[in-house]
Amino acid sequence: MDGVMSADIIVIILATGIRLATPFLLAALGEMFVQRSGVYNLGVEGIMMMGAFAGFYATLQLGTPLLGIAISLAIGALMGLIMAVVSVTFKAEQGISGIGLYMFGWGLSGLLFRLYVGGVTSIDGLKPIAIPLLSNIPIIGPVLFNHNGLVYTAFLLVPLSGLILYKTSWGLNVRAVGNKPEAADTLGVSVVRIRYECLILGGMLAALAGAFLTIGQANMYADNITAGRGFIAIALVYFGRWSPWGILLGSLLFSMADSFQSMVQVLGINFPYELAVILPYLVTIIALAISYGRVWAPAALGKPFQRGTRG
Amino acid sequence: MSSNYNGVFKQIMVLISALVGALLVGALFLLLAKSDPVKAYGVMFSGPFSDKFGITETLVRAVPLLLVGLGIVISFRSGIINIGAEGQILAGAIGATAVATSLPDLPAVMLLPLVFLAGATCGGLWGGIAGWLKARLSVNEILSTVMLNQIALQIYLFLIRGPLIDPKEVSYGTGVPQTALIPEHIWLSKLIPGTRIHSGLIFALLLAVLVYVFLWKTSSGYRMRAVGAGPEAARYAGIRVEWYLVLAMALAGGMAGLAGVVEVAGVHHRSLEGLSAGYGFSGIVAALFGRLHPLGTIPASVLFGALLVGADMMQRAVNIPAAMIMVIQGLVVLFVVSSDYFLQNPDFGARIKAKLFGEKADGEGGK
Amino acid sequence: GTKPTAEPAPQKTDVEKIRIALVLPATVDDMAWGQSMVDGLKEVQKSMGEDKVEVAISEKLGNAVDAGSAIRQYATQGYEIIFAHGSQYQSVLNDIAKDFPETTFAYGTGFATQPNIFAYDPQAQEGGYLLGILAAHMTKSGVVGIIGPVESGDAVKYNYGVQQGVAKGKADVQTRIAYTGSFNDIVGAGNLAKTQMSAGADILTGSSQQAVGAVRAIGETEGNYWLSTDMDQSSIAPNHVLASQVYHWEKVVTKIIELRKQGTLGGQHLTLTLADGTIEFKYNEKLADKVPAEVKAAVEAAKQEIISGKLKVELPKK
Amino acid sequence: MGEKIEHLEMRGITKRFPGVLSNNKVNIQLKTGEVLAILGENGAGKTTLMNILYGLYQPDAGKILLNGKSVRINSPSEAIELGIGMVHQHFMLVPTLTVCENVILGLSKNFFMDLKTAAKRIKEITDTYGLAINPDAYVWQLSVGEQQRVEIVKALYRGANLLILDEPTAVLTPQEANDLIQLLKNMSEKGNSIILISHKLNEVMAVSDRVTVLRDGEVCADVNTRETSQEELARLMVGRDMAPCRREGAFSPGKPVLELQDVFARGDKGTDALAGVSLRIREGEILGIAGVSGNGQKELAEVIAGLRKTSRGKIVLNGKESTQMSPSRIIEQGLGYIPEDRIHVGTIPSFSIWENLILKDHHQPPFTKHFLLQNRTIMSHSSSQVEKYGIKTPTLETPTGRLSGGNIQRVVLAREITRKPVALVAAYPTRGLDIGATEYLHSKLLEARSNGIGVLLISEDLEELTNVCDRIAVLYEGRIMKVIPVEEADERILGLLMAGIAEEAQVQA
Ligand SMILES: Nc1ncnc2c1ncn2[C@@H]1O[C@H](COP(=O)(O)OP(=O)(O)OP(=O)(O)O)[C@@H](O)[C@H]1O
Ligand SMILES: Nc1ncnc2c1ncn2[C@@H]1O[C@H](COP(=O)(O)OP(=O)(O)OP(=O)(O)O)[C@@H](O)[C@H]1O
Ligand SMILES: [Mg+2]
Ligand SMILES: [Mg+2]
Repeated sequence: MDGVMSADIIVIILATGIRLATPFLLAALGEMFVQRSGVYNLGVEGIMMMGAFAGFYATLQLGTPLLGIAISLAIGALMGLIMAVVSVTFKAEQGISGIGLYMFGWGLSGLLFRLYVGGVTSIDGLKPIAIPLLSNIPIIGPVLFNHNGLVYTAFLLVPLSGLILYKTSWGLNVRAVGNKPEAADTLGVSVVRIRYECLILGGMLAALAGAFLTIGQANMYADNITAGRGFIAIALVYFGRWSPWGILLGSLLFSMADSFQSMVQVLGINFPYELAVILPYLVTIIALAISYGRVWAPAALGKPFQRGTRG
Repeated sequence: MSSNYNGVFKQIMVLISALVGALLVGALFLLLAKSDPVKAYGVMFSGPFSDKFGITETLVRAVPLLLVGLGIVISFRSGIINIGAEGQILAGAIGATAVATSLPDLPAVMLLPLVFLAGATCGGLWGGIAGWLKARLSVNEILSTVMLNQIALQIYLFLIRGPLIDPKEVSYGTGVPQTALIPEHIWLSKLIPGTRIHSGLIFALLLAVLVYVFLWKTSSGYRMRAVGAGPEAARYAGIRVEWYLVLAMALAGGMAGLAGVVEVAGVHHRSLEGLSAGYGFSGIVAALFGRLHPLGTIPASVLFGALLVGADMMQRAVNIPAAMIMVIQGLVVLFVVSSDYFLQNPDFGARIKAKLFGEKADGEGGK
Repeated sequence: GTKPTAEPAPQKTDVEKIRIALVLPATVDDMAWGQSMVDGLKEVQKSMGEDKVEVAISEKLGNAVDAGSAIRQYATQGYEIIFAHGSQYQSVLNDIAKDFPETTFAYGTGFATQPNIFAYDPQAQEGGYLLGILAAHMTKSGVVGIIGPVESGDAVKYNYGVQQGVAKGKADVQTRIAYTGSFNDIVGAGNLAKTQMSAGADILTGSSQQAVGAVRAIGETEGNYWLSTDMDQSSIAPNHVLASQVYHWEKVVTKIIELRKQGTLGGQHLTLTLADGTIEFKYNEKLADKVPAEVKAAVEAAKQEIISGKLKVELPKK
Repeated sequence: MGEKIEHLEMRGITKRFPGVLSNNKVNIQLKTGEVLAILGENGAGKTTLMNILYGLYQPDAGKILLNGKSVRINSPSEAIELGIGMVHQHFMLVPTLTVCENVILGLSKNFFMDLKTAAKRIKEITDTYGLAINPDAYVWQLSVGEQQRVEIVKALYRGANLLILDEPTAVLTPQEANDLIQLLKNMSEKGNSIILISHKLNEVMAVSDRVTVLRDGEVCADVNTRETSQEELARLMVGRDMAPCRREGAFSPGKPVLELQDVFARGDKGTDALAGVSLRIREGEILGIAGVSGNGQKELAEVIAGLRKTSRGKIVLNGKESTQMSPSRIIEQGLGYIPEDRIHVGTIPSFSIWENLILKDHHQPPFTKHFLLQNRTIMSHSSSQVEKYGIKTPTLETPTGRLSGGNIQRVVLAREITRKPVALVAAYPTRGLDIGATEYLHSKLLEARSNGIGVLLISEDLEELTNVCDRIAVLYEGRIMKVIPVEEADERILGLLMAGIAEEAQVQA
């Protein structure tokens, strides 16, 4: 046992944390748009699995991870569309629809894997891209600037999402639809259309998060590959109070904690790992409890929109 | 809930259509898996009903589904959504097992009620946490229950491989994570020898009637429904909304906990891995299928139990990957929740027609 | 179907055909526990003839209720030997076996038997011990890493064996154990492997289906090795899997078939050991030259001691 | 943007909802620069008609003619396109957005919003009509009157020259209502057409050029304002003569039933909404609370009902201190309460009429014995209530959410008065009710008074207050400015007090 946390170890924890944050960030930013429009999609986990499989299979067949990404985006859009039909057009209870979508996505990804791959198969996934010069900066260079493209994408999406949400007309529509859909409706903003768009966007980002697991991390596919990450991503949206920067903070905190606990275990410091596994969930509940969720939540969250009903 | 014959008939028709729709889409995936949908569904529907084995297996599933479903009915009617039954089942199971194994010499008349009580209490406490978090700190209960499921699972696994592990597993060195068997005199009696169906079925049916009476015939039930349907008005009328939210979740958790007890006392006779078996989620579907009515949940649980058994049989009969079962379950959930819309919008069919023939209907709809 | 209570006569038709069913908690292609048994059954089918052995498999039956249905259904359909390949099936079998006294049931890991239930029990610690000795000699960094799924059952036995082997091999080599907390989180296992390596481990091992994620992660590095258990995982990373502990299920299956033919329907606790050849210690041929002869000799010596019974690898005590 | 609306005609409009014929062959007409008032009882079909014009509903029959050409209005955006703007009864603003964002919502076709240009145009509009609003303020920070101005700016920004206003003054203070009337006149002079729905006949007389009266979904009169009178309009609407209900009989109050002593309470924004309120209500008296809404009325009612905590002070109800009591204890102690939000607080919309009628007493005999609800007793109780209070409903099982506003209010009133409270708090009980329903409610309050109940009536309608109250207290910024006997109260004095202008008057309850 080395006893001390040397600088090296800290660099490892940080770099790992950044890598681990990526899928949470992608899925949570997507879910943020969905919830901002007034829908919550509990099916993120299922979409991630489908995205993970699609990305993996396309990469396996076509040989290039870039096509894998493209195809998983398309599949994610499709899954988002299903959720939209069920929860927006048919106005179904969103929590339950999400659970349905989760089961469907889990089942279908497993089925397709068995039918078209069957067995542990590796692929050549995304390679890290060291950003010239920047990656040579001592200590923070390797922490920040030696990752694969999806990692950079996820982090770039944070300011981009902020820009879209607060500075564009579409972002204005999303915020209006999520807070007072009947107002948006009377001004000719189609509530249905905005919610469809957000669910599709959210589906694409969730699928991308899944694809990151297969072609950016594991370089293979296995049943239940997401292992609950989708649900954490949803919780992070609440934690981050529906803002991209809050979500960034939450994702980093969460994944740094995870990376830290792995290192603690590896270094043999006596630490019950059951607690380590529970910890993220516990932290999330506590975070939800102290953030008084409702105050910040989009006012119409979870309420299907029907023209002409009283509130 | 409109109770006239016409309304019920219509609801049943809509549900059946939803089921058929789900299966039709499922058939596409069966074709993809290169198996014959007719044969597959043939097995799926005849299997659970064709012999004693199928029927009893269906009922074995229906018992925990009904218990969980009753809890879901209570919670939904009280305006709180319980996705946490998976964890509550485990809490109930482990509580029951702990009591049963630590007091093996108590006579059944004392031990069995104690065991049921312990299970209901543990499940209820676990559910109550989410209720309390919602009532006091406005934590979204859907999220908290999903999280609590994970936490319960980890604690449960820790207990069955640590403190509560069967001492024999340790002495033989196999270390299989499971508790000792509960004393045999409190095993629920089998209703039909040579099958797994046990007296928990009768217990669950009685409880369903009890829940119905509670919700619609008592003042406390009235209060809970009032809290669910109009929390502001309930508070205005002097009803302690927070308390009833916690109570609703505690009762829902208690029901799920009882499902755990029944699984332990009736089926497994100990706590082991995989005990909750997804009943926590399927129970929600069963409750929805039963239109969130305690008595409707009875046939719904049997139907959904048959679906689980049938899908399982189908998988073996036509040899398709097990993942197919989950695909079908997911589709059933999606179709059933969507079907509500058709009950509330009777003119929907007409609108679709209008759309198909190119007329714009009502200025609504995606694109 | 047939009535479940009335015992269907084992189908002793014109061809002497034996019908075997297998129930799996995970998948048939998990590259670990499940797949090793499936491979074993295929092996038996090949050696006895496809027409002599019928095999039916149900997978993903992680919960004992569904597994119970499947086992019962197989029993009613007249399968003669039913393998419930998971420790969690013990209770279910106890319940079912009474109703089908003519059917042979087998499960593992476990010890408790019935007149028609076999329990099988791989001594995972034995192979673990040998792999531990190998690791201790092969590590350059002096750190051996273990990626555990969950701290229970076989995983604990195996890990404990590895630890003892490493300690025996070289006193100053460290073993570091970390758990993912899940049997199937391959991404988590991959990440944990990366953390292990960045913290200094250069030889890694671990059990259950999650481990393939770690194998793949090691496959992407230079100079790190993986030691596999349950089956030979070298197909995932041919240049990185140094050696394996392989379970020869075909031998267990054959033995059960033989015993049944002789009228023993169950009641035995079958262990898998190095001594009876049901556990094999195996080098990856592709990398065999990387292991110095004296290391091989040390491993071989330990193996012989275990086989001869001179050395008993200890089991973890709780 | 289409051509300017010179002439609008809705011809033969019919709209059916399940079980209701909401509009039956309705015709209305409007020329440029004209103000058309639409009158009718609750549920007469006014809002439905306007929603059809604004594209929210499609008529089952009939057509809309703009400048003589038949048009089809499929959605609000098409209505906007044609130059129609609508200010809804319940505001259609997004509270979490700024004024500017609310105004440009749905307009900007560019990728990025251009808030600067928008703010400039908003200023032009507000300058033209003399409306003051800050484009950068968040809507949730604005008063009701300001929010209404935002709604009007929203319509004008979209180039509306036909403006529909659905009960715009129901929630405004008298001052704000006057301002609005001025604004509407100003706008019609500038060549805009206006359709105004209101239950307040004096406003209709003051601003409109013509009046169309609806009854049960049909047009029953279409007259020039100059050729009619308030009395005639009332008769046309209700179908009989109307005389305002006034208190009569001597004022002989008994012992105090509700007393507030120096009560402080925080509002939702965390500041003191009540800052030292002292009041005393006696048996057989109606005490009015006048004041601009938002000066602590809501908090006052909630504090008395135990739904909001006091931070200081003491409340005595029926001889017992109730400051720390739970709502249910306060109900037991004899408080009746008609809340401001009758639909979501006063009733549970999805519950049936009988369930709502026992909302407060479901747990005690005779409705519950041994935890079991006594259905037969409840039903006979409910049907007698429905009869006694004239609640128009098909069955006792009908959910109250399907009733009209007036009938929902009758359900609440029936429940609260039948319980025989010692004190009754009524918050804006006639808001949005038609004159018939208003009259009925007033008569019931007076009946309660003569039965010895002490009533606290919170209202913005000065005419209502002076008609039924014995004394009137004016609430301003959480303080009682003054309590005056009704004989001394006239609109001018009350108006000054409500604006907080009079010299600090001592509480003299
Ligand atoms: N969306 C709807 N669904 C069903 N019925 C409706 C709907 N909207 C209105 N109605 C019915 O149409 C009738 C007319 O309603 P409308 O809203 O037009 O009345 P109103 O004249 O505006 O009344 P008020 O003075 O109370 O505002 C009512 O009887 C009501 O029951
Ligand atoms: N979804 C609906 N279903 C049935 N009736 C409705 C519905 N929406 C509105 N109504 C009816 O429309 C009429 C007018 O509704 P509106 O929204 O104008 O409220 P209101 O009754 O005027 O109450 P208030 O003016 O006090 O808010 C009422 O008679 C009401 O019963
Ligand atoms: Mg109206
Ligand atoms: Mg109205």
